[in-house]
Amino acid sequence: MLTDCTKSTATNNNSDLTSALMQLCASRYYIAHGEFHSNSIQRGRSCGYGPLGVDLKSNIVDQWWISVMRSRAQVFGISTLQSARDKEGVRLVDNSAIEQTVSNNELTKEQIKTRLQHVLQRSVSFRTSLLKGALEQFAPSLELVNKKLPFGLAETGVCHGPAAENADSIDWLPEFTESSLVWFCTPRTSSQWLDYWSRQRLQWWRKFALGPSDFNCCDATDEELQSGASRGVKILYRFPWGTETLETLHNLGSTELLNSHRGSRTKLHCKDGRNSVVPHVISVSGNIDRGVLAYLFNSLQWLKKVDNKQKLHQRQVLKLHPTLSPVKVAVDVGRGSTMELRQVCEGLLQEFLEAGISAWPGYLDTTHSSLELMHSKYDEMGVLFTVMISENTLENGLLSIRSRDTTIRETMHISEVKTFLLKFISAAANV
Amino acid sequence: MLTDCTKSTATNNNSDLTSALMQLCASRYYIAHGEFHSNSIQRGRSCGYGPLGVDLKSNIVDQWWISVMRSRAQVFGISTLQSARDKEGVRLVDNSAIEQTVSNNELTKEQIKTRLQHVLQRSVSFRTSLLKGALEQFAPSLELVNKKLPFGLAETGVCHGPAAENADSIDWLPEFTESSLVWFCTPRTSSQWLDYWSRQRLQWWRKFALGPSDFNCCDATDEELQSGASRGVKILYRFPWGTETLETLHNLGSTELLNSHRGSRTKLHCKDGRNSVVPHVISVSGNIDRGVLAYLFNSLQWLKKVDNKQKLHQRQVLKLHPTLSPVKVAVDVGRGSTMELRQVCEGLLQEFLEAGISAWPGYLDTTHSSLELMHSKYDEMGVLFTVMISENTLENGLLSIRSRDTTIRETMHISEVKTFLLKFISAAANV
Amino acid sequence: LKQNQDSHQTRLNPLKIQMLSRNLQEQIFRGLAQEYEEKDVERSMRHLERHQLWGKEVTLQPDVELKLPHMYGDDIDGHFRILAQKQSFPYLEAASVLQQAELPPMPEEWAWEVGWTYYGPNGECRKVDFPEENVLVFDVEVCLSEGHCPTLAVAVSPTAWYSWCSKRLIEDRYTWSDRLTPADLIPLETSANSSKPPKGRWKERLVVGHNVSFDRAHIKEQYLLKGSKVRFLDTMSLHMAISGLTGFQRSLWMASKHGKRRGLQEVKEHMRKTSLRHEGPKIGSMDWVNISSINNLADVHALYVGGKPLKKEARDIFVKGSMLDVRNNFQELMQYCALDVLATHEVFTQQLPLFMERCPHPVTFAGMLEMGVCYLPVNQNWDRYLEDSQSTYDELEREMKKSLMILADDACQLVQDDRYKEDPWLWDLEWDTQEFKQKKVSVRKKDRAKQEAGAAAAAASSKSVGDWDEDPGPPSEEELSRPDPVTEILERLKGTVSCLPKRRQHLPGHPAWYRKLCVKMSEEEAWSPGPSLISLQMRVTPKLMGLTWDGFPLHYTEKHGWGYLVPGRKDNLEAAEQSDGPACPYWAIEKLYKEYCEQRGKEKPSCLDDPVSADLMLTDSSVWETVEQLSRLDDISDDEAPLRTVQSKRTKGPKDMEVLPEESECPYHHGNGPYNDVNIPGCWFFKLPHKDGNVNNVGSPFSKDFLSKMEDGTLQAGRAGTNSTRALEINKMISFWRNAHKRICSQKVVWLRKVELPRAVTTHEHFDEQGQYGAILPQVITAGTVTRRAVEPTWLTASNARKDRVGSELKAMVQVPPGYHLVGADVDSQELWIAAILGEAHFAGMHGCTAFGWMTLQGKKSQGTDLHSRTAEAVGISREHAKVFNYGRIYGAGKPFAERLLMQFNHRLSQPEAATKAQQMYALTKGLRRYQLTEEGEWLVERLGLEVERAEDGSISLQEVRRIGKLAGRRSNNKRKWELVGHRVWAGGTESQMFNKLESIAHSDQPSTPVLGCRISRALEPTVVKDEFITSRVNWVVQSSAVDYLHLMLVAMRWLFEEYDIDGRFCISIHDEVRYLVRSEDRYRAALALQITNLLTRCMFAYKLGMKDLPQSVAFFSAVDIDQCLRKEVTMDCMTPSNPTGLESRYGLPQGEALDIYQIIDITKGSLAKGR
Repeated sequence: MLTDCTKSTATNNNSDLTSALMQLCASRYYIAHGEFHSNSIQRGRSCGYGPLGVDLKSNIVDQWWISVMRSRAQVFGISTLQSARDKEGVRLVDNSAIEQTVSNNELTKEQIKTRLQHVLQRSVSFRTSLLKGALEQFAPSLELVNKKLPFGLAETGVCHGPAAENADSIDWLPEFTESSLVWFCTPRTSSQWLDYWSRQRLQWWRKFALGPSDFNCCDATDEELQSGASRGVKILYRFPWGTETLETLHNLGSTELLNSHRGSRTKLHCKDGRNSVVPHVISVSGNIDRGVLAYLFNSLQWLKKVDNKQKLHQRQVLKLHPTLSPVKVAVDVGRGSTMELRQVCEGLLQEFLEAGISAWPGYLDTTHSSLELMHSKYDEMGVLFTVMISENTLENGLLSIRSRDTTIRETMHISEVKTFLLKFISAAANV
Repeated sequence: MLTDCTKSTATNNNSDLTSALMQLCASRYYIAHGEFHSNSIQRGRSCGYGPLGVDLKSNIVDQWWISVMRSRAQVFGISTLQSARDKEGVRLVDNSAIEQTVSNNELTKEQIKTRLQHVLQRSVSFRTSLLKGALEQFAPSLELVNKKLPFGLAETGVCHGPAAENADSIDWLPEFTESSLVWFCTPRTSSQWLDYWSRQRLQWWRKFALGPSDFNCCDATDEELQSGASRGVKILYRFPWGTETLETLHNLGSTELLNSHRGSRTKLHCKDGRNSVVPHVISVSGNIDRGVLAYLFNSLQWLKKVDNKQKLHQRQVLKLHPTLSPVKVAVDVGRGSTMELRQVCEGLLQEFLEAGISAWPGYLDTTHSSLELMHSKYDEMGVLFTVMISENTLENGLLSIRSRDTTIRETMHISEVKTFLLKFISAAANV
Repeated sequence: LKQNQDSHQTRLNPLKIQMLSRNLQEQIFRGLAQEYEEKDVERSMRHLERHQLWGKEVTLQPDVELKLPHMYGDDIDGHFRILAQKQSFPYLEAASVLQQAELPPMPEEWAWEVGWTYYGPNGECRKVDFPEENVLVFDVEVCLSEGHCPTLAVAVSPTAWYSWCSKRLIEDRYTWSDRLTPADLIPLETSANSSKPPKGRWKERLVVGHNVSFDRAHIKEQYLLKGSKVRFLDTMSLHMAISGLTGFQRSLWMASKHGKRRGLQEVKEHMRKTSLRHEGPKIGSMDWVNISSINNLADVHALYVGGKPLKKEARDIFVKGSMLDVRNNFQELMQYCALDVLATHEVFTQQLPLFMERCPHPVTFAGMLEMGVCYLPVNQNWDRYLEDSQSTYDELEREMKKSLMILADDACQLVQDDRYKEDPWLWDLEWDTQEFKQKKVSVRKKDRAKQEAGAAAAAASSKSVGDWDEDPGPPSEEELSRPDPVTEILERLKGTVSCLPKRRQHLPGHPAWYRKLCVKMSEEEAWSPGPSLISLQMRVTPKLMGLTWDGFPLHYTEKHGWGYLVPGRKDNLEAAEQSDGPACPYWAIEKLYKEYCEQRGKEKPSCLDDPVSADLMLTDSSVWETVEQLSRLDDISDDEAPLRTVQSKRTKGPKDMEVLPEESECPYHHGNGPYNDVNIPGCWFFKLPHKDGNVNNVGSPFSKDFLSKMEDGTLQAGRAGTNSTRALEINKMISFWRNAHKRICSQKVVWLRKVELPRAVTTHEHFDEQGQYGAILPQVITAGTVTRRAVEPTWLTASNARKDRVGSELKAMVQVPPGYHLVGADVDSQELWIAAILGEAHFAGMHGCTAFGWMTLQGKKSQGTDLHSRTAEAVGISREHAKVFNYGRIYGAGKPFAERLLMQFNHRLSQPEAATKAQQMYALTKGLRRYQLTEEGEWLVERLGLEVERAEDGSISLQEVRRIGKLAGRRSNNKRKWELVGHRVWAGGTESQMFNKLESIAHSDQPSTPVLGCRISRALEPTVVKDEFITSRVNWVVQSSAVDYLHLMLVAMRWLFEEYDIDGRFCISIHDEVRYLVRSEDRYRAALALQITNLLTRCMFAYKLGMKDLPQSVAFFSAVDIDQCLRKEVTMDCMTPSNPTGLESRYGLPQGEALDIYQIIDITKGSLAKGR
């Protein structure tokens, strides 16, 4: 009997599930080893990513861009700086200036203070969100669309903070990758656009989910609203330890925009039919790092199975969506791998890479493990297909290809694998 | 009469060329408006990018990844954090802690000093290059390849600094995007690998250039060598104001690697045949922001032309390589644009976007300018093709498509444009 | 009895029912007063007492003081006659001109020109703006492949022919906008680019067509919110009123005329029954076939006109062809269209006198004209709704499919070690895989291939000598310039593809059942990965989901459809050893059931309050459709049952069941079975229950009949994973949109430009320049059923918004333009009241004299004295369920229907239990049959000297009839048959009087509605159909009277709007509900008008039934809704999955007002006059 027990065990033993997944992520090259990294990502911050994590994250970011850029003609990408001389955000000052002050024993208390104040004035601030940069780019961007609304500015990038309240606890400056779409529209349509983007974004998150119903949205409570926002929507993911916000959408009205342009309304005027209006701002900002974790949790499937010896196994499969899956195919060799087999592998791998299919050079690992162990490793990595080259391949070009999702092995000719994979990946993007 | 005078005028009037290009970049959505941004990028630092700049930069980054990842099976991507609690890099401390100290009038000089020292100990450091992160990831990565050499770790990301020597001049913390490949190989082959990668990288830069001869390479002088490096190679671009380094390759030996793992050799041992060795490190690091500027200068072409009224015009064309060009096609309408024409444009644009062809919604701009002005705008943007929808299109489905490089207009059926563009772009990638 | 202080007007009738306030009664009945006979009062009191209704406390309502508008005529009937005549006069006049006209000759050649062309009597033709005559026969044709835009049209007036061609037909363009504007439509009253008639005067004109609402939807001016006075007369509706057929008759008609649908099960059954029943007097009760026809023009034409049949072949070009095909056959198609016009005229000429004769009251004609101009205003939210619903639907469907695909993928893992053999559901799937085939190659070829591969290998090894683990260093420049040996090997290996057969096998390594769910790779374009062909409808799906019924795994057999396996059978275990099919893992099924029982603790008590399944939660008239369907399956209409001794026994299993040596019965589970011909070792097979009776097979456990079973957990997904449960949930959510989206998306919206909107809209402060304003003209067939009820597939059947149904906010998307409001109301329990008042008139001629009537007027939910509570209490079912029974019964459904319904609501009820309950309920309500003896019978009784128990009216019971029959048979020698009984009546039930009245109308020589005197369709008159279709005829009395009710309201409203200058128009009528689109400033006056309309209409009913008074409780609408969109309750926010935040926050629609008569009088000061 086959039981999918993701949810049932999950409720029983949430912390087990969490620790199992974090363990798997570290051992299967998603995140860097170490408590620090696993804690970081669980708190919705960036961590060191391993090769698979890098690809997963960049696949998510790519899909985000595709979805916001391709969905509407009027979305333009921008890129702003992380740091600025500013009074907002996380403010930091240079060590060396202070060191100099401290080490100089001849200074009086007052001199020290003056120097320090001087230093403080030259502090650098790091952005805590991408919103501000986009608002600053609003006026120059008006030219892009000839003052016609609506339009949007999109950006993804690293943000810092928020700085810890308690200065003592700041033992590192948290960083996370934010995705931000700032949408400018007429006041008349702003609440409709908020609905539109909420729906779009939820759909997007769900599109790549194995269990879409774990992604949900709800209205933000008044306390949660960003300053100046009249309404907010949160997109949530149900983690084993509770729901967390993946993305927030706010209808900010025009206050923030006016603030960022020091209230000079005329510069901000846009067309709405025959009228001239100061646009309303919808901000759509997501935490990509938390998104990575959500997809990892969402796609982890635990299957109990009983083997022929009546032993209970637990198979862990990372059923990531084919589009997000960092490795589409692993190339491996059977037992008794000879030089020739390896070269075939190398050739095949090269062919895959050139076609843009991300492939895993499993044959490089020369430790001989059982087939079962190998498959469970690839299942844990979320590898879609495993191609096995064997002695047989040298004779007739036939290889075996195993699917992660069905665990079934098919025989295929070496000349047809690439086409199959390309077709599979591009077709799976639409499912 | 048509004269290509890029070079001739360029040598006469370098600063003119520079300011013209910077002007064009700002007005054609490559970089953000303002002296600050144009200065930044000229000094090899990140600046605020406009929509076209974002795309150009990300196209360059994508090509970089493709070239290092697809070239060899043994390159793995990683991602490390920008900041850490560390003694290296740009060190910064929290404003607020110092502010508290300064504002507290009851403290004695000594107390202030102690407090400040305390604060300094909790300083955060920002990375100035990606090398260190990669070296730290070496040991965990060994598992990936079962301790087999060679292999590489690749990363692109924002770095900061270097901090200005003179504390007074630090009016912002400079940032730039680095591309880094750290290659681990046997000491035996390290110098061969340095040569190999130098050749590879130069070829790569030249591949997308309009004038490849402006890209060159030379050996680094001893002073320029990074600490611990036995040899270095620089890839240079000849800017109007002189040559600048785009990318540096260093053979770092094993010192840095040992340092970063506090000398525990055993963890670092790799296989070289039957021997066990501590690998040598080749670091290949490029400045993407400067690369963006190099390609912009490289592809700007000034053409003089005389119109039918015998007036002299100067046509500026940004002949970016089709692969790098941020906008492949602009969709625009002729005069008397009706609702229906716009709908056709919208449909066509959607089709392009869905096929992954980056397209410009020119029809959104409702100010009617002359055809000539429109084309020169698109030429300055480096748009490969301009598709014009007219009344005619509604009747028989025919539209006109103009090429940036030939300025010739062809008639084409609306159902065939997408395929044509896809073919053109993919074929141009191999040129 | 509570007394109201201010009671100088309060009047109670002798039965303590509060009547109209004195002032109203006097104004309406012109001083006539109701008179009461002592004995009638007494009889009524006794009747009420018997049903425990006498002496209940009643609360009084405040009196209503209102000055009614001046009324015409001698009495209220006269008033309505005059109103209707005034309203329909110009149209009726035009109609009679047309009827008598000799049409001019049809043109030989049609003009190829955009817009209208006029063809004069002398063959001249010229371009005109539009036909100007007062009456036209009109027909539009649409090339369906090009969307909704009209393609061509033909019209004829008594003096000339006209043709119209669209721009899209004449001009060939690559694209056309898909948005319709008035400019794309056919003008009938205005010139191009104008929305005003010449000289600014709209003329009263009449357009005649067959199914003319379709043609109307293509006429430009009809989309204007105000103005047009054109009215439409539908020859299809006229036909329905004269000779229409019931739905069932239509299938019979088809069978008899065309021999089509011979295979239709029900038709066959009916044929068998009728031939059986009429073995006695041989009267061909299929006579009606010859005096009616189905609705299409060709058949209608054949019926009324006769002669050569119409040719309809050309129609196919419009249906299937392209615009090019239309162009190529232009003359021929014009001709076709013109011939239809001609035929319509011929039909109309015959119909008009027939219709006037059969529906003589002028209100009927006037009401039908008004019904023909429905108008639904919409705005930009319509598009948004379509988009939202579709995308929500798509997303949910994708999610559902994805979960199903995951289930299929996961099931594949059972291949390993043959674990599927132990799965309670999947053991009997096809698990075999295929051998991977290679071409048979000759040894020589094989050798060559081997050599090639060998060479490749050699090439490889020659290159690399070193250790694999050694860093070889980078390739030298030399190596880079040479072809890479690695690719060389690969290329060579690729060459071996020639050893494979040309065609690739389809997933040979996967189990056969899975293979069937996947698209073949070779089928190029549309390939999609994984088991993408899976759907809920497939047989494998319930098994993959692990569905259980009361804890037992579902199982499918060809013969019995879906059922389930109950473990514990022992008698066929040995046989299992020998069979070679897949073996049933009965131990796994046992384990499954054990787990289920443990989880449940103990058996859930049979639940009485299952939610009513969606298809029964319908408006009254759609219950009728269900009833009609179900009652068709009744063996014999139940009133015959007692006379014949055919006692329907519990349905026996199929014959071969008895072949089995011993009948194995399951000791612990009762259900539909076991069917022991399904010989699965260790298990009994039970069928899933079917709504139409257990003999029927269930084709899919996901049909909407099982939705309620899923909700109550009887049917659930057995596997622990979320995928199955979620799929079930989604199936429920998308059911509405899946069924309705085609109809909804094809609603034709015409968007209006600013100049085409009334100034009241464009100058309103909420007018939005960027917004869109338009209208949908629902294609209502004004008299589409035999009861003359209107028919329309989308709006008239739309259910109300439900939280878990995508797109069910449909109705609320009808939204007013700024400056307007929708004013409307539901007639409170319309049909119950009509039925009740008929019964009352029949019984004692006063309001509230029958138990049924009393409950309708005075019954209270709180006291349990209303009809539904009473039934619920009597039978022990929920009130909601009781409602369905009550309506069903009143519509004429019999006991078998009730039985089936009972079992459907509670599948754990056994057949005998259900039968008892049904019996009980019918005895209580409808009562028992009693019989009047014939003369012969009376003679016999006297001759035999029998003591017979008689009721007041002299009727005797069935037992008595049988006794007399027996005695008569015993005493008389000859085998003579005695005609003992004649007239039959109902007695003893709360509704007996009502049924007696309905039946007496249905059985009368010329059944006609009691109020407006409309006769029943010729195809249902007793002279033709004898005793057939009784259910339909009984039902017709109430339903058709309800139509009279509606027509009366429409006429009265039109009168009040005109009389008091209320700026508004008729919008739509959905069954017992009317809506008007009214200028906001006039909305309260319109509300008052609506209340007065209801008052007058009810009084008209009472008056025509001989009562000169009306109970206060029904005089006014309990509430008039003043709202900005169409919805059931003004407070409903219509949240659905596609409208998750509700109407108010998503569409900015505030709640409307629901005002009772007192509030309205308060606001309007009781005056309809403008400018209070």
